[in-house]
Amino acid sequence: MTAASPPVQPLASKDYASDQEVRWCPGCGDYAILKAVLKTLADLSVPRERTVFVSGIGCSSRFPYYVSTYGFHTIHGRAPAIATGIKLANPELDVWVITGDGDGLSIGGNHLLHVLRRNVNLQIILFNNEIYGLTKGQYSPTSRQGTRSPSTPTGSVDYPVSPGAFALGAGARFIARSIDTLQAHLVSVLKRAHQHRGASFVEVFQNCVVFNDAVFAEFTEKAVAPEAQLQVEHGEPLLFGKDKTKGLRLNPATLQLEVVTVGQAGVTERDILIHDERNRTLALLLLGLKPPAFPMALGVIYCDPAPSYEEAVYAQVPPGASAARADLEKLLHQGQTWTVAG
Amino acid sequence: MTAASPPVQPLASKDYASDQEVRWCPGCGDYAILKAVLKTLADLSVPRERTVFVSGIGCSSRFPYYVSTYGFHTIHGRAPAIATGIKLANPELDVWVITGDGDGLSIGGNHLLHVLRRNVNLQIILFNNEIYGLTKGQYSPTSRQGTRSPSTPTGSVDYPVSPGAFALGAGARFIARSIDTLQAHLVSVLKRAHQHRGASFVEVFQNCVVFNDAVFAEFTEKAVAPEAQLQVEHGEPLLFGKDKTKGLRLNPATLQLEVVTVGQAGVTERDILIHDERNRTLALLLLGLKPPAFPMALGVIYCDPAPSYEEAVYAQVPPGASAARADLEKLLHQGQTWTVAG
Amino acid sequence: MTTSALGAQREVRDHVVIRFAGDSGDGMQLTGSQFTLETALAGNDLATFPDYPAEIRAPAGTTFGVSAFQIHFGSADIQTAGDEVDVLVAMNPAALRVNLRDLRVGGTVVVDTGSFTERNLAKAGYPSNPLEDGSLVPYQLIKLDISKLTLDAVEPFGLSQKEALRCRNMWALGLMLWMYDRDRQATVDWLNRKFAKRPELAQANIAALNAGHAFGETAEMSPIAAYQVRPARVEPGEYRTVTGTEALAWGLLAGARAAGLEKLVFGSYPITPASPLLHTLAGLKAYGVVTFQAEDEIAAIGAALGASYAGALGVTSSSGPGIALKTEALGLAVATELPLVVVNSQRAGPSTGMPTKTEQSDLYQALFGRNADSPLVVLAAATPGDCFEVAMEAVRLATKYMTPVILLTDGYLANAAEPWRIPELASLPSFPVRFRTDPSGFHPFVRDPKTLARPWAVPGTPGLEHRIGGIERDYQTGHISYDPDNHQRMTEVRAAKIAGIAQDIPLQDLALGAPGGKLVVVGWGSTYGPIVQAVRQAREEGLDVSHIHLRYLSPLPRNLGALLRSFERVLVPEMNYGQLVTVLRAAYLVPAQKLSKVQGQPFKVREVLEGIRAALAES
Amino acid sequence: MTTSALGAQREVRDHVVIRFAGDSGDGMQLTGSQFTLETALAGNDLATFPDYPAEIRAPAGTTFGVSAFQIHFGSADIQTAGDEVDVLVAMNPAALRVNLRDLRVGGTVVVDTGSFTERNLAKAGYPSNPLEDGSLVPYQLIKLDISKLTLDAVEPFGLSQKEALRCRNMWALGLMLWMYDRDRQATVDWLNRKFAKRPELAQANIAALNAGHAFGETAEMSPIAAYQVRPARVEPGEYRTVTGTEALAWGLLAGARAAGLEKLVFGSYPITPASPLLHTLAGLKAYGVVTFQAEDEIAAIGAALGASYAGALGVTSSSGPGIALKTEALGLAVATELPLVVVNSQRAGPSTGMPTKTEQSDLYQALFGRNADSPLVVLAAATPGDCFEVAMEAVRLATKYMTPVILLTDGYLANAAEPWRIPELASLPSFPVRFRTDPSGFHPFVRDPKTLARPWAVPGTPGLEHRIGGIERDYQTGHISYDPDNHQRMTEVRAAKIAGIAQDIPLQDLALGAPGGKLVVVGWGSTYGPIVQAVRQAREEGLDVSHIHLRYLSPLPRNLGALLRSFERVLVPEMNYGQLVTVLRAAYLVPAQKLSKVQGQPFKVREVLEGIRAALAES
Ligand SMILES: Cc1ncc(C[n+]2csc(CCOP(=O)(O)OP(=O)(O)O)c2C)c(N)n1
Ligand SMILES: Cc1ncc(C[n+]2csc(CCOP(=O)(O)OP(=O)(O)O)c2C)c(N)n1
Ligand code: SF4
Ligand code: SF4
Ligand SMILES: [Mg+2]
Ligand SMILES: [Mg+2]
Repeated sequence: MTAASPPVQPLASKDYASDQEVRWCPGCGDYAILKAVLKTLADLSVPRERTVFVSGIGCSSRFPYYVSTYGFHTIHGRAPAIATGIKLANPELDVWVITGDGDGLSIGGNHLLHVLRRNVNLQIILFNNEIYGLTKGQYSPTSRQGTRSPSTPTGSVDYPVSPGAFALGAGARFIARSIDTLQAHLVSVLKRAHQHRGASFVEVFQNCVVFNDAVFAEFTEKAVAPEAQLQVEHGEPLLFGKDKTKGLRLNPATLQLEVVTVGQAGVTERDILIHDERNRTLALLLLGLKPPAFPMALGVIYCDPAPSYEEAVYAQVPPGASAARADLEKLLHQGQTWTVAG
Repeated sequence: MTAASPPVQPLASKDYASDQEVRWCPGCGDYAILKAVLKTLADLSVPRERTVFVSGIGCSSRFPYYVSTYGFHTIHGRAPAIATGIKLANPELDVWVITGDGDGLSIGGNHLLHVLRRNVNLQIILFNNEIYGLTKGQYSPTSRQGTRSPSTPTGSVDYPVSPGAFALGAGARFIARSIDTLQAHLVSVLKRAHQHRGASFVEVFQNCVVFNDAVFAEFTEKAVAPEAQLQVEHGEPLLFGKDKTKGLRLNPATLQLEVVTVGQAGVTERDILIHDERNRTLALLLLGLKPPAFPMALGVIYCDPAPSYEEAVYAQVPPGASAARADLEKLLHQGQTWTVAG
Repeated sequence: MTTSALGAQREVRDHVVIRFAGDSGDGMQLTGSQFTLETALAGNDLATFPDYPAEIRAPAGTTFGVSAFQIHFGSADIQTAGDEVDVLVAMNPAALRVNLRDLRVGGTVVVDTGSFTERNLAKAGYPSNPLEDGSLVPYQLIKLDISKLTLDAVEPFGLSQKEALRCRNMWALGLMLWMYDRDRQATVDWLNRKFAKRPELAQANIAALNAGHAFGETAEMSPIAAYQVRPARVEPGEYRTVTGTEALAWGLLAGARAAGLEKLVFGSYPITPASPLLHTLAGLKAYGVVTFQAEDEIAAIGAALGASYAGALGVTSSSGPGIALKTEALGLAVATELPLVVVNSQRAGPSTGMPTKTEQSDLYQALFGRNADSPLVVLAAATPGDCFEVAMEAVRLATKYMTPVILLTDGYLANAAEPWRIPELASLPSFPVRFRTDPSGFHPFVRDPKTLARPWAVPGTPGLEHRIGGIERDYQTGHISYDPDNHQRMTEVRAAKIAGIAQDIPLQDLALGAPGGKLVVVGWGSTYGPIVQAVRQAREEGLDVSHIHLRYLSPLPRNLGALLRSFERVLVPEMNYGQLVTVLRAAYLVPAQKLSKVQGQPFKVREVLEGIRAALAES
Repeated sequence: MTTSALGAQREVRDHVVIRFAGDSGDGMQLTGSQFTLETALAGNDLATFPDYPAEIRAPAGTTFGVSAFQIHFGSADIQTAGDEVDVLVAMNPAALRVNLRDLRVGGTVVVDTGSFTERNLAKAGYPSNPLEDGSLVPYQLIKLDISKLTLDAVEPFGLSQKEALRCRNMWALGLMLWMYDRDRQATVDWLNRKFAKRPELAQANIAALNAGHAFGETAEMSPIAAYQVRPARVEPGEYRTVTGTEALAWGLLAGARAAGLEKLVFGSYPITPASPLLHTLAGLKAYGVVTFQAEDEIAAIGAALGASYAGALGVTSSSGPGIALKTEALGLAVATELPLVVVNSQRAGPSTGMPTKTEQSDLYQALFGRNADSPLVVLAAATPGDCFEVAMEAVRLATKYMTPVILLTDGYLANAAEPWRIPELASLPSFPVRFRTDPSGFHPFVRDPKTLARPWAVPGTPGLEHRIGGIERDYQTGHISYDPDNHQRMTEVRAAKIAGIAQDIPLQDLALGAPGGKLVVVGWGSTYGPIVQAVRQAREEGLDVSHIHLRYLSPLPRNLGALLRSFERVLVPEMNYGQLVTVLRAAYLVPAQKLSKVQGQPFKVREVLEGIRAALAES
């Protein structure tokens, strides 16, 4: 049969949206992230049939229902493990893991550690709203000390974990950050994540209007954004501020970064650190910056590719290996056998 | 009653040993660690009745049976969680968590993350033999790539996790390292860990003679030790080598450490970095050093104390709070009530 | 007929079911709770059933964003939230659409016509306006532009339109309070407390409340019927309303107090519908309660077990999927014989299932859901107030017998409220724990000959230093033992310890009826209400049927077998696919039959009644 | 009496039990395995039972460091590793001390006198030397200085003393091979392969082997009795020995092949006694097997489930405590209706229990150990060879019915070996899977009307893009649904799908006996051997008893109830505290009685026989 295949139409964002009604609270940052992901998929023209979204449980983890690719809404915290199995069964599939600060860093911390360490080739988007949205607002491992929530009426006392620092410690080889409302930036970060071979980890600051509204306002509000955000680009100086005159310099004595102003106190652009996304030390320093003293570092903070887990797994598999065509005869007869005559 | 209390005799190492026969393989590094711990307890004269050893499962986790204090041999990977409960019930208890590279970093990775993040005041000793001893030699998350084991007959493909880097990423505030056979050093490190308020994390390189013999020989063998080990001391220059002429210097361009020799190529002691155990960046750099190109950093690599979790928890508890004496009358009658006449 | 204060005629009703329904953002739960409080204060018996949407805050006006609160109150014993609704208050078209099916024919429906816009009708999926197309003819329709009436009432307070409309619920509440002749003072007080920092909001809400009330009083043009529901005859004493969650939290604390323990350490990880227990206990720091929001359910039970080991009352709580994760650690609690209370607020499954919907399908898991032979105690609470007693009993058994106890509740019990007579403290049981302190002859696993419990030897006690763990222990010394006969003996003694508890619990009684007869209905947990009502009705109809309700599921009461065998038939209604029925058949070889409802909702009285009739018809 | 090659007289024996015992470092497992191989090659039927110490390598010479390997072989059907030992080979005092209790009176004990030093006697806890204090009088004692004889034999090869002494086990093996008239060639070949890189070690070991053999042949001064055990009459065909683990691994692969699946993805986390399955499968990469050593049991089942979702055969494996951790994810497999095989190699519990000891106490967990109503298939293997068939059947049911299947084995089956007739490939079942490819009318939860299975729609297939998850799904569309009636319907269909499998499995047969009669003994799993032997013996004694052995535990075979009811009594021996017995009582209301052994060791034939006699005496 040689039926002509229909002319290929480029797919648009809307073609990647499923027919299911989106059920987040009005105003939730998740809508914006969904929009950015759909745009990313469309811009990259990914084949829907080879794309799988895998999530755990949480408001954020409802995500797969809204994308017209394959989707698996699994159980709380376990998406990385399930995604690893999917990749082992079929490394050709393009897998996105959607998780939250609770799903990925509370119950799912161990799987996140190991999927990053193993460097399974997939994209992980962690929606960080510093709260448990779905279960109605308890504090999460990323909540700041003193967070009042139903489970911490007098304020939380735990030190929060930094998703980026955790990922770095886990051995992640791609760490990026963006903000729900920063559409263009988010799309570009997601494209980089998709392009990266191996596990790419993207933390998105996501506003939960209901239980943790404006918790990131300090650096996401339009008015303060230029001064409070540092959008890093590989090979470019670490400059920020409205006129890009502020920059980061290394203090070699303290091994810390400091904010300086180009043109002041003898500082020139040559004093400003150049972003090197392969530098792990720089990544640690950038990930540790906290407003208001420092800008929040956004963009691809660390990217240092290495062979992926499933590549290495399949490199050990002899070509043509197949269970369906397994030579059982050979297997069952290997070693010592004996024959009893009839 | 005013009975005279018996004269207090200082306890010796042997008084901290239990009456149970020690059942590790002959030659196992665990014996040396046990010896060092017993000596530490004796040197510090810790009260046996207020000391608790809590472990998971593994050869290493048999440890509590051999100490004459309280001991709880729990289940695989969960010792940090159980220890947290012990501290919450009674913050006065002095708790040691004993774990292995499998127990603490494979199944137990999440609990280790959170006990470190919360900064519960206890000591964690991770026996790293880069193998699962008790289950007969499968590779572990710290095993190097290419490790042949019963479960990886053609060599493991995962990238190993670095316990120290993981702890740093998790937010640990005390990270130290030592070697089973380095008795005096190990004892001094354990004392520092004990002294530290908050979660202290000690990785001990431990030789499993049966399943992973000599895996650390590269830096533990007597002959190479001086060149291959860097024993760090707060405030002291990072020098090593037989004559302490080798040292570490920061390359500010690459943000990496480099090995230099004092007296060569114009290098003087003033070029050598001074160890600052409160510096997180330096800690990352030191933890990342790997033989043979670099020495293995040992000792207290990072120590930056902050209030402990249970301190903060109890700071929120009104004084005199007691379930036994709870004012139930008040509790049950608070809010709206009404009376039905008899 | 009686007359209200102003002389309006009030019909007397024995009992009434009202459902408040609106958008998640409309404050229906608060409205229902306040109506409940005023009704309790009026001396009625009552039961409530809050029904939340699955989504946190679904888009306004959609059917899946509808939130409802049902209250059943009356002058006689009220056991369920009611099969059918007498009065439905629908704040928007979606609320009408979702809830109308439960309104009895002839029932009253109050709607806010102001919200029946085209947009809202479309969102609710109404092709035509039900207020106009005749589809509400079977009901008494009360159309009021509550939106506008509220806006008028709150006008003086200068609120934004959005804030002003938020007062609609208070207007509706005011009307309903008038309709059933309830006071408003408690609500006024509550509003003043709630909006202490924004007095204009308090005033506006109070104004709306009063306006709704006044509207009823003065709606002379098209008079609204007014009713009276007389106070219930109940035991004298001081009363309050409690949800199952509150009663449970207080019961656990009362248990720790009765045991003389300094601390209750509660380790939990949030999960619907168990989280409210965490929230409630988190507020009890001043009473010696320490709450720990763990990283996951395993850490939660681990911390609770560690706390028990260290001499506190360790408690953990979750719902089915989270309990699944705890089962390995629960085995450690069985093996090390430490006290521990594990609360399971059951929800619909399998897997994630329907988290906001109730079910009682984790009985198998509670009884059998661990590796190896690992017996423990399983209890179940029957009503919100019963949670208090059962929680105390769980603590008693856990500490006296050094054993984990699973306490089963469910999503319904967790959220439902009922009036509760506050117990006299002196009447509460007391069961002080004696920690072991004497080192002489101490071995951690030497048992009390009567209870078979091992001593509770707490770290910090000089001379009792010892090691315990999950590896099998020697019967005498407690040291690790791989001895074959010892393992047999330990397995037997673990089983005997739990089985022996049957001697220390009450004989099973009948909730209704007497031993012997055609049929006994056996229930457990939150099905108590519908079963007792159904059996009562059946008996009134002259049917030969009794009711047994089990609090103790492991061990079973020692007279249960004889009791069951005294009946010709045994019918077991459960909100699962038949679990207790399996247990009873296996234990007593009685041909018990199941009556299964797996719909995420409590039984209706009618459904149980039909089951009873069918069972009797078969015999 | 027959004569050996050299003319020595050989007594004929029907069957013999030999146990090799020594220090963990003495190579007893290898010795036993080689004896097994040579015995299998000699045409005997056989069963083995390796018994490892709990410690990896406990201090040499201690009792807790003793490792033993028992083999039972004979010329008739052999079903167990034997109740009592006929010949005990004890390489040191500790081995004698630990194992003597199992030697039958009159049995033979071979000791290496060279190891009976004062130090070793003390380590073993012997107050005096048993070789001299008369305590071995009831046995036939063969005292040989095997140490010295070995050192002499290997002298030419220039080994260190330590290495030379490591050949002792081959000397002992040589002697035993002579004693039972076995060949040595397979062992020689194996030694040459094993020490290919150190030929001097191969030669020394072969020399020791030959020396032991020659010693028997020539010990004319104090002649050692020689025996003959004639080949068993078995079905003709090609044979090999298999352990349960090997048969299981190959059966899973054969299942994947029969289903036509490209890949078998095995996710596991090491745990005793399940790890050997991971090790075996890790060696089968060339056959399309991908193994994944996960970070924990949850990730292991997660990855297996993900793999099944993506179109591979997902398999996971563990033992009780690890299975406990998998139960939440197992619920997801039930809810999403994906094929999955979960192997549980059971061990003694509760909690950590006795990891190296066998038990079958996780049946409750398999049947009931999940939250909510979550039915699935449970199968159990009876013998090492049976693992192959049961594994294939597990794959068939998992893929045909889109369901998780739990396959129960235990520590005994995992390690025990038996001769196994290699099946003809053509005789194996074939059950090719058809992935869904047609987009027209596709909904992920629309069921096959006959099997009630949903389609397997694998990512990568154009036009079938869909979303699944653990939230309740609509019966028709598969979309999220909170509809009450839908949940009831889905609960019912999930149950009906599993129950319906009863139509697709064989009717239950009797292992021995016929329907009707006084007593039936019902077993499952690895108790098959002792039960079948005991029932056979009882029947030979003229007792009226039959044997039913269950492979299918959920669903139960459809004729089982009628079968059980045809007997007056039902006796259920289990290596647990009574679990299947509960299931049978509940399902069929038959007064089944338990016969429980919880000692970490298989039943002895005698123990079952006593149980049978007692049961019959009662009636
Ligand atoms: C085993 C288990 N434990 C707990 C829960 C309840 N639960 C669902 S989502 C969630 C936390 C969600 O937080 P996060 O991942 O930050 O997602 P968000 O809702 O904030 O997007 C919890 C605790 C569950 N579903 N399963
Ligand atoms: C839930 C559970 N899973 C698996 C095991 C089996 N297990 C026991 S110890 C161990 C690994 C031990 O490795 P490690 O922590 O490195 O300790 P080591 O023996 O090397 O000291 C495993 C997998 C178990 N006991 N429980
Ligand atoms: S609760 Fe928060 S995170 Fe969840 S949908 Fe609503 S706004 Fe978004
Ligand atoms: S197996 Fe390894 S780690 Fe375990 S006791 Fe033996 S030598 Fe030590
Ligand atoms: Mg969140
Ligand atoms: Mg290890």
